[in-house]
Amino acid sequence: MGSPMKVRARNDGGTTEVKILMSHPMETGRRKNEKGDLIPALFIQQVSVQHQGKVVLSAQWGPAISANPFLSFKFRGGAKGETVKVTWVDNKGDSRTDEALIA
Amino acid sequence: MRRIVAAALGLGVACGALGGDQSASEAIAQYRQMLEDGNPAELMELRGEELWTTPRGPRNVTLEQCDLGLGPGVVEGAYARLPRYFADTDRVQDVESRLLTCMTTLQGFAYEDATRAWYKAGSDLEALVTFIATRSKGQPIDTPVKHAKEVEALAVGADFFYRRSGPLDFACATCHSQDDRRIRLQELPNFENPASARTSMTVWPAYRVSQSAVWTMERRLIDCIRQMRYPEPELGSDAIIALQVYLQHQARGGVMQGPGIKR
Amino acid sequence: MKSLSRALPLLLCLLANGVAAADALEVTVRRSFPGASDEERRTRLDQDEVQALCSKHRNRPPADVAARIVESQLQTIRYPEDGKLLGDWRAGEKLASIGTGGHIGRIQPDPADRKKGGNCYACHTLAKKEVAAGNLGPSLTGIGTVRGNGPEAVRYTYQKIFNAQAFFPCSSMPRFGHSGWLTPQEIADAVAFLLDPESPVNKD
Amino acid sequence: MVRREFLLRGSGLLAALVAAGWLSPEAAAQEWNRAAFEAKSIKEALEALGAKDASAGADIVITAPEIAENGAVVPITVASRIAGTESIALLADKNPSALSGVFTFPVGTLPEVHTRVKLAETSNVHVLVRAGGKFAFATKEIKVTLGGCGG
Repeated sequence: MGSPMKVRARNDGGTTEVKILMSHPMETGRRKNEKGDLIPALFIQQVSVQHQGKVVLSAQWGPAISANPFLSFKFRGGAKGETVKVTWVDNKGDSRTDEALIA
Repeated sequence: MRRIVAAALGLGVACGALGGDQSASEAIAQYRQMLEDGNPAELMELRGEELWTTPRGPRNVTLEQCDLGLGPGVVEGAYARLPRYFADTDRVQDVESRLLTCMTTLQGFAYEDATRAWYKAGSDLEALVTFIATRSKGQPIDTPVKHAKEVEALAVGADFFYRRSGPLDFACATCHSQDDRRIRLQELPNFENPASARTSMTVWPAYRVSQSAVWTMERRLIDCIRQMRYPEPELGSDAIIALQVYLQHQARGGVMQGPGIKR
Repeated sequence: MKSLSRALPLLLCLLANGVAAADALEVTVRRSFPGASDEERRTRLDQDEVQALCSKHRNRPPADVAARIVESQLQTIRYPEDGKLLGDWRAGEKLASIGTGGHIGRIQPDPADRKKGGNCYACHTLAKKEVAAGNLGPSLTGIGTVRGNGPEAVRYTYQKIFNAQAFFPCSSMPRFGHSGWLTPQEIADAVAFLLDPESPVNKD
Repeated sequence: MVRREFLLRGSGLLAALVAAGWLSPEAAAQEWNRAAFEAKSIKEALEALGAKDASAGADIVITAPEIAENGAVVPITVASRIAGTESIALLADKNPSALSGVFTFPVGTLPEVHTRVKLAETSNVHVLVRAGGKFAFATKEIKVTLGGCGG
């Protein structure tokens, strides 16, 4: 079970802007630890963002997305109090889902 | 297909040339500005708050009775008023040092356990300090210089700032006593100048993108000292605390901005 | 600790003048680096005379002290065995970008045999193509064009890098040769990087 | 063998997420594009994305600093003004694997995304847009500088 994300969603007239901070090391598998051993690859591969049950963004990532990833985008519609739900799944099968209410 | 890749590369060169009139400092300013939104320090803050409020350690208690200088349990504004003298330990302490006092006396942690790998990304100290510092956002830096030991720490810290040694003859002052100086493209705060000192001290702790971690001021200073090629100072040692007393004193009145984000 | 509290009245008296007792600082330094070996203390924390004087005067030494520093530091300068003060600018260019070597402690030490660089770009603009150049020291772009590469310019440049304080007492610049951080040969390479007409410092 | 195990485990997990209502079936249906993400060169990555006929497009806006203070985190905003934009992919010439990420925009989502990528060194960054089944791209060079005291 991954660490909590920070999800913010704000409606501004016709569109809702979503900002997501995820807690993840995004290890490439090419870095070495202090003993000189390779640190195994560990990175988010799939991201899905839903608004009221409907997908508003999906993404596939490789290890070249920065550690503790940040993502923002906008979708049309959305109203205060409705829910935005974010799920990620990494290459080791770990996943995390967090929600935020649209402000 | 070869044609497409070649075209892609050609266009890249053209774009690079077009944009080439942006100066290095303008480009770096844009880089920093684009990072301002979405500071991963917020994730450390969340974790720090959880660590603060969760019963832990051999005594299975929270840190909510920890006295950071403004009374047991008061976190709001405490960071902006540290380091300071604490009667129970009879010494001037910074936020890490004080947290360790609470973790050992209240929660019953062994000192070695509380400090194990404290300097690595994701440590408990990193998260707790981030949480505590965030709760001083908007508060002016106001470290007391009243108790004799606070007065002494300020003087020792100032002298340490100018003390040169080691194979490169470095002191803190070597890089931090002139305005508008840089190491490569990184601006250096001038701690002789209060305005510059405020610009720096109000944005630490800070998330360092090169480290994927929040660095506390103490972590920052210990790394400066490593770069000066000194031996490694001990966590919570008097020299590091005295130095922070001096730096906070130079920056007094600066309004804490909350954790920053840096290279 | 006890000796410190006994010294407190004296300290407070000195503090009135804005300066801590030198003892308080040295006591603090001594106990703040408990992990350091004796050799590390000797070579990295203990001060030589120049370091102590510059610290005391906060890098603004009075004239007599400054003159003393210049005189003593000129005596420290040593030259390469082959006598050539103008080396290989390409080797010098490499040294100018290397900022590693000589880090100790458990957090992020360098391997003992890691090459120590001059790290010139940390503080100086040199070749124009390197945009990530610091400004703690003056820009040296084109310095070979201005100074030429005659024997006097070469000798002065060599001496300046070997021991900057032989010319500028309490200079911020490390005494690269005096401390042994760079070898005489490496300093000659750095001189070539600065003065050789073919070096990127003097071209473009 | 390793790959097979991964796929089995991966798809099992996605199925579980769908069952739990965490992932929509449409999102789970898109399997991670291993071939594209493991491609070393831009050319191989474009091929794996089915984009080998991509052409340079003027209607793609890349906002990114020309110089990154650190290659571990390079902020980038990309916006497509091409009607019917379905997805945007980010690629970098000099990275060990060229493809960084692919963002898919259902109808109703603005074809614009801001994120942060790693650049191993100074590199051209390519933005590939898929719209109406066709591909277009734009390119920007981002310089990665050495920083700090060094080491």
